[in-house]
Amino acid sequence: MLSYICKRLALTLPTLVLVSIAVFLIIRLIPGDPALVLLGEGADGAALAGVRADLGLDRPLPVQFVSWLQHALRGDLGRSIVSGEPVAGLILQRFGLTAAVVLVAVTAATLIAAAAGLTAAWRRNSALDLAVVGTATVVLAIPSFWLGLVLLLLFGLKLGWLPFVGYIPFSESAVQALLFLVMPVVTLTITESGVLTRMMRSSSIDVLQLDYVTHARAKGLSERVVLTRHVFPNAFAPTLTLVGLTLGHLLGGIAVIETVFTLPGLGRLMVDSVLARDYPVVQGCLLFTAVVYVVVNLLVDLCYPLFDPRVTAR
Amino acid sequence: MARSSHVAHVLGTLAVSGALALGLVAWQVAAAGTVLRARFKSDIVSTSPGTRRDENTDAVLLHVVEGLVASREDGSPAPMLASRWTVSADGRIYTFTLRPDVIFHNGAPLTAAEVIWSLQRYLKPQTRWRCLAEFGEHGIARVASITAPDPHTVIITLDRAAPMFLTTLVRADCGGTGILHPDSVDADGNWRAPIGTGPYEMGEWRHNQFVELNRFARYSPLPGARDGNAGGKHALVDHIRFLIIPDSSAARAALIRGSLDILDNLAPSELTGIRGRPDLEFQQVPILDCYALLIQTRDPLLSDVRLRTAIALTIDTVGLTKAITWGTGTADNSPIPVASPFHGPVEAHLRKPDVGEARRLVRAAGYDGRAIQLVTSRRDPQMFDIAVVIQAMAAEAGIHLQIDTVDWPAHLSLYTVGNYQLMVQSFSARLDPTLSFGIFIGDKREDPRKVWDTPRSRELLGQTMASADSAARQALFDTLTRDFLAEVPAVALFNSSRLSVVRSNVTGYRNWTAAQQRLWGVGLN
Amino acid sequence: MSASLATPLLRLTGVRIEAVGRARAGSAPLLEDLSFDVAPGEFVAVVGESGSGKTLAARSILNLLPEGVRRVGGRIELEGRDLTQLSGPEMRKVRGAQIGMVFQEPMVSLNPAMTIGRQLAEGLQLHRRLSGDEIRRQSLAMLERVRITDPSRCLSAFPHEFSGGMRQRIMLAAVLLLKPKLLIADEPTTALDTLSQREVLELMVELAHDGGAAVLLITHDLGLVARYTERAIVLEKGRLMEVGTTRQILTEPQNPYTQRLVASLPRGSAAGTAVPDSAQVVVQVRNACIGYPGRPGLWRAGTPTQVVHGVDLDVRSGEIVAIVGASGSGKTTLGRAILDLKPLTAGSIRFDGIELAQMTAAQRKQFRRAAQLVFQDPYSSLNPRLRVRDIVAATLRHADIDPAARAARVDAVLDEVGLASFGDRFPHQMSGGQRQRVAIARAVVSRPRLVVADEPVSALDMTIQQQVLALFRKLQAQYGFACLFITHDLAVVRQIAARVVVMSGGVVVEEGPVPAVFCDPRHEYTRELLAATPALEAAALVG
Amino acid sequence: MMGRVGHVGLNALVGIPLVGSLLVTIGIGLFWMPYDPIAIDLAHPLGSPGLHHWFGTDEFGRDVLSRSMLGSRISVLIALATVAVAITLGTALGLLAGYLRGWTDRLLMMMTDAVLAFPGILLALALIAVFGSSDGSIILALSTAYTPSVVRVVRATVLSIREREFIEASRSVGDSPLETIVHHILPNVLPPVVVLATSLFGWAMLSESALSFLGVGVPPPAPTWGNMLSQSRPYMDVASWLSIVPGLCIAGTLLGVNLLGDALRDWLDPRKT
Repeated sequence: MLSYICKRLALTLPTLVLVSIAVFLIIRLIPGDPALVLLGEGADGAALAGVRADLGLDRPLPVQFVSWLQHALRGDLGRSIVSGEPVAGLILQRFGLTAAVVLVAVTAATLIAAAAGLTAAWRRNSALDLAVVGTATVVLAIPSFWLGLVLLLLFGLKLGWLPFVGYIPFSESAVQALLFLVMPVVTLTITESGVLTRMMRSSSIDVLQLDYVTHARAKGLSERVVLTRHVFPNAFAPTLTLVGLTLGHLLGGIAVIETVFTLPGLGRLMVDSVLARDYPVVQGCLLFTAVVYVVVNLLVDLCYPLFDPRVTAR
Repeated sequence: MARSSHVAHVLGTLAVSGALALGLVAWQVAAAGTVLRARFKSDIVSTSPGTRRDENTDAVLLHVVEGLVASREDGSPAPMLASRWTVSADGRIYTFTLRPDVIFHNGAPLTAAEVIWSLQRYLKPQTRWRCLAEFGEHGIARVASITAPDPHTVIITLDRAAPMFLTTLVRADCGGTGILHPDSVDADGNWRAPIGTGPYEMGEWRHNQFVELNRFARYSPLPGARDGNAGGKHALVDHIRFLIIPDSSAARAALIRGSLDILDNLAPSELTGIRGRPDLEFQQVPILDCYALLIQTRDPLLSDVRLRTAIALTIDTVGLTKAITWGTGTADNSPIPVASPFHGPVEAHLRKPDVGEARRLVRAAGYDGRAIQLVTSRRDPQMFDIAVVIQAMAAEAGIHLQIDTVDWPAHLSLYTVGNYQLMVQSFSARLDPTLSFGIFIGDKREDPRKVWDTPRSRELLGQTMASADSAARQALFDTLTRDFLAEVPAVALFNSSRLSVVRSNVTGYRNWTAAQQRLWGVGLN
Repeated sequence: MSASLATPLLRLTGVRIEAVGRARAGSAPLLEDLSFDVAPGEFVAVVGESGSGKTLAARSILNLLPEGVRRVGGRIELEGRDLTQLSGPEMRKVRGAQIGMVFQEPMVSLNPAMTIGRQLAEGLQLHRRLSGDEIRRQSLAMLERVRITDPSRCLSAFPHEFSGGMRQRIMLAAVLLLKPKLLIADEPTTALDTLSQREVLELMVELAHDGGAAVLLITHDLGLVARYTERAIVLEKGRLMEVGTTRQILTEPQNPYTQRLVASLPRGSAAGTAVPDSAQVVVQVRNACIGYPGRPGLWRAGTPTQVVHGVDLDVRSGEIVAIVGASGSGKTTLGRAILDLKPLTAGSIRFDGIELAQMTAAQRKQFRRAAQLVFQDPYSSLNPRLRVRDIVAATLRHADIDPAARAARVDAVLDEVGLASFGDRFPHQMSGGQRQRVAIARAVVSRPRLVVADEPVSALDMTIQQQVLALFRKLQAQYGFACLFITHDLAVVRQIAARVVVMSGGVVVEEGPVPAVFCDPRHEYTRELLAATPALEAAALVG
Repeated sequence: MMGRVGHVGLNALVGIPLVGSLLVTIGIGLFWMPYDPIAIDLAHPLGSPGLHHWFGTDEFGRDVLSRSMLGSRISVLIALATVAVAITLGTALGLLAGYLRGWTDRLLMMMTDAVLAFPGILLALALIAVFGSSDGSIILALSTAYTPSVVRVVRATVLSIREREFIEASRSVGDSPLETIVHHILPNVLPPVVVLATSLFGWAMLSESALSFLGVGVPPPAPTWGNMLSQSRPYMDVASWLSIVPGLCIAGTLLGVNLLGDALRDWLDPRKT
């Protein structure tokens, strides 16, 4: 098992290096100069050159890259050009929030999808099934930010039940923090549950037609037991893969949702840093998200045998 | 949440990107004593005046440090740490007499030694003082020497006469050339914290959350009323807290709920629902900024003044200003802002839109309908909107503009190298008309940012710098303005207003043309 | 009928099953007026081909009909109690505890996500309410009964760790652990090879006798009926054709359909005609060794696995040679190698005297047309996106004939295989037998000198098998190609081949003319294989 | 099987009118729109829906109905172009990876992994920043983000198909690898790809609107539903129609396309009898 993990991680190293180089080049290909951003419209050439030298941006690109990579390998992602804060700290601080929203939302979406998809498949072609499939299909068609704005308008403004923008760290006030997170989490849950429900329903339909389900029924097991013990684990395995992919992507930042709900999350940090040409932050964030993506997918693969023991036969 | 109906009423505008919560937290953990809470859209970048800076940084530090002189409301220099000064007949030697009663935040008294140390520090290249270039080869003058015949007198000798010397020293982006105690840096010269003489001293700075200033109890204000950055500066509250709230709807919600006292620098569209509330007071002050359409006169197509004029003639400046600033801005085709004392009848002349004439000029110029690129960005909503409106207006005369929306860094880059055909650009407040024209006039080879590169304009601009006489300068500015309208190197569009809203229990808040938040003399009921 | 049985264990009376839904309204029922009895401890077969409704009949007993199918009439009594009147919970008490069911596909009838132990325990917990220790004790004992090595390890293992035969034995264990009065076995061994099939069925008989359970064996294989059951019920297209003792049904079938079914049993002497030794050798295999590359590691290639070890074989022009063996014996691999679809690791294969590995491009082009392949699985061997005409024509893609002649040739071949009007259909619009005809047409359209047929009839029903084999014989006689016929079924061998080669573990264990090998098998493995082929026995019974 | 028949009917029953009305709208928009969708009317900003402007006007007094009509054309064209590029490129690479396997496969998988490891929106953001904001760079950015998923689907399908016996049959009659791919693998890869294309179309449309929402969408004054939505944000309370109209347009179109995709999936299923 350990050697498998090591092998998997080793296989992803080239990917990570590729990602780093790509990020490094792309961000520098974007027109715009961080020094200019810092100094503004009236800055003179000498001051610009000075700031560039301070930031090490006057060195040749390969030198900059190697130096960045060397530091990154030692866990030092450098400091933000804009705020001067260490990038690693910035990322972790923002990631905590994104991770909280994403994990809660994806868990909720998975639970909803598992229950709704399984039930719909079980009562296939009934009114209930139609309702589930219909809702899931409609949900798929709604842009997440539009949904977010509508929720904000409804619950934040018209009804005033929930605080509508901003975020309070848990360390400051747990209750407030939770209240602020309700709408982003709900939005993301709704958005993500559409695909997962459809996936769960179709794999449940496939599993329900298999002999071992009939066999379980032929043993005299009740429908509840048949569904939870025999259908669910097998139908859930493909959904789990999708959950993993979803997690991997969402943990990389939910820029749009964070924008709608003004959450200082990782996605927003990345977008803002691109817009400010804050090279170290962009590089750090993307490297970090790539690692997260790889690790999440690895974790999902490691969880997979829980639902489908055939997979352990590597 | 109890006041949901209020919230609902007021907060429609859901522009988004920030954190109200951070502000609320900051409010909850506020220190004892009275706290005045204002808002910044983004965090400050350093605590060192005039070096690593932006507008917010300037605003904070002007509460903490003071220069020898400070700008009055009208932009003219007034006594601050120097009680008076004299200028030699040749205009080269400035002799400042320091006030005797001033002490630094660390308790040390102000003497000529600190002044000389501070000025020399600014003049060292490694300090990266924003205004160092003004005292270099191409600037207003070089500093020949700084001496102190006695502890209360400082003599600065320049290599040539420089009427702009004091107006430069007071500039906010130069940090007001604030005088610092040498303990502001450590033994190696690295920056620690500003130890100044201002009415407030630097408090806690929590990144992306707030910047706090504490009342400096032993501050002795000048007599008289507040006047720009000069005059009587009174610390009326124990703490000033600038909350970092990027999102304006969050900020407005905070203001309405009472989590914020002052909301400055609103975009016109953000006023929806705030204006006219009884518990809020709305202020609108015209400022010295300038929104303009820059034209690259080196472009083969646009080097033809007829086409440039045609574009200008399609623009209904009044209509555009009204639509884009929601009636808060003032149309102005001259580079000199309406609020400037130099904005006379010549400057007040507005170009009459004339689509028919524009069409004639377009034909005369032989324009074949090819797309002309118009660069803009969304740094503030107005810049983007201007582009959309100009595009639609130009289309009426058959001029095909193609909007290229880039992000702010790219916009700045393009501006800096002059790589565009048309560009919407905004310029922050310039206190002196020379500076306002200086935005446009210059040698393109040396500085590609300049759009107006004619020997005559450069010559006239030089003369405005060398002269100290108001009437003479006015005449020069009038000539420049007429040329500017005729040659169309750019189309000045409007000056906006600084829009702010304060809660009605806030006393003494007043915005001013320099558009920099100024919270001394402001108290709470 | 069956009035002699005083108190039947199971009695079906007038059972009728229909498809539900608008589209099928008014169409014929899937099962019509089915009535039969099963006495306690009796072994009864329900015989029929695909579409006969035999599986639906079995499932309706437990009220486990698939979605979209409904029982609309009739009574199903278990010891006089009408199961159709039971509530859901009451029915669940019957399932498993009184009636057990074994399914066809061992690969999908055990839950892949649960350990064997939990799956065995489930029924016991539900119906017997035993303690954990007792459940474990009984499970172990039962696994031992079905001859699973290391039963305690088996309890914590997952189904995928076992072969098909083992899984089917575990399945039996799981069902019979509850000591049901009736065991319904739905084609329990169709997916297994000859030897495993025998093993599983013998076990089933043994265990059923031990527990006194009656068995309802659902099958299409008359051989199994003859060997294992006392009475048989014959179904065709949802209708009851005939009921009687097994002997009656086999020896004196009354119903025309039953007669046809019985006639499809492999009988008589070898059908294939031997060719003289002087006939030209088309394929000459010498000391062929074939391996598969192993699973490659991160940095190095894997170690190859040898599946064929030094095989010698000659196939002469006009001759049908059968290769017989269990799965994994290397017979399929050898067939692929002869068609140059699989490289040799050692040895040589010559086609018309030319070494395969050293053919020139022109020779290879020639060879590709002269040597054709017919696959086992008519579902996977035909491209589902192509029309039948195009599938057949694809063989001629590299032949130098003009399009008109090509189309004519394709039509002619389709006519020969009895599919003249099927040219525009897609494979999924055809039955299994029809698809296999397409596969044969595809092979013979290029007038090959050699056809390698890899289990071409294993997936077909008995009567269809007969038709396809007859077609194959006809075409072979007509075109005179040499044929290598790969199969696991000795009954088929006897109907088609003149010579047989028996393979086991990658080597040839026995070789000779069909009559000689069948009457006087020399090798132990051949003898086992012959003994385990029930169709031969049934055929002998029929005479 | 019954049920599926019923479902196909329902999917198509709702999907076809939705997509149909979209196409009709685009078609009408080619010849006629109530107003010039680009002309501004600074005298009448934020007009509510009424007789003259059925869907009201925006902050520059432009007719929302006309802008939605033009927006439908642009949004759909961008989504279609994105899908076309991603599908073509992804199918080609997926066929290569799946059929050739070995190092080609490993290299391609590494590259798709690398692209997938980027947060999609950010990749698009960066690419658009590099190439400038234009229809072309949006299509480029979105198709770059989506191609890897196409590669993966195609590759997986090829891997399962290449084990089927008819591939061996193709080889046994002497087909070259290219012939096998074109005649036998491609036709079997297309149905899942067609179904994937309908999903991609939806994702592309959503992403285009998300990019506009973040401020880097299709350059003005061309309206897309996404940038109409994004520009409506400040006026959500005073002019709710500005956000409701494009929001419903996006949702309706995606619903229609997804339903058609479902219908297509059922219709293309070779298992159906």
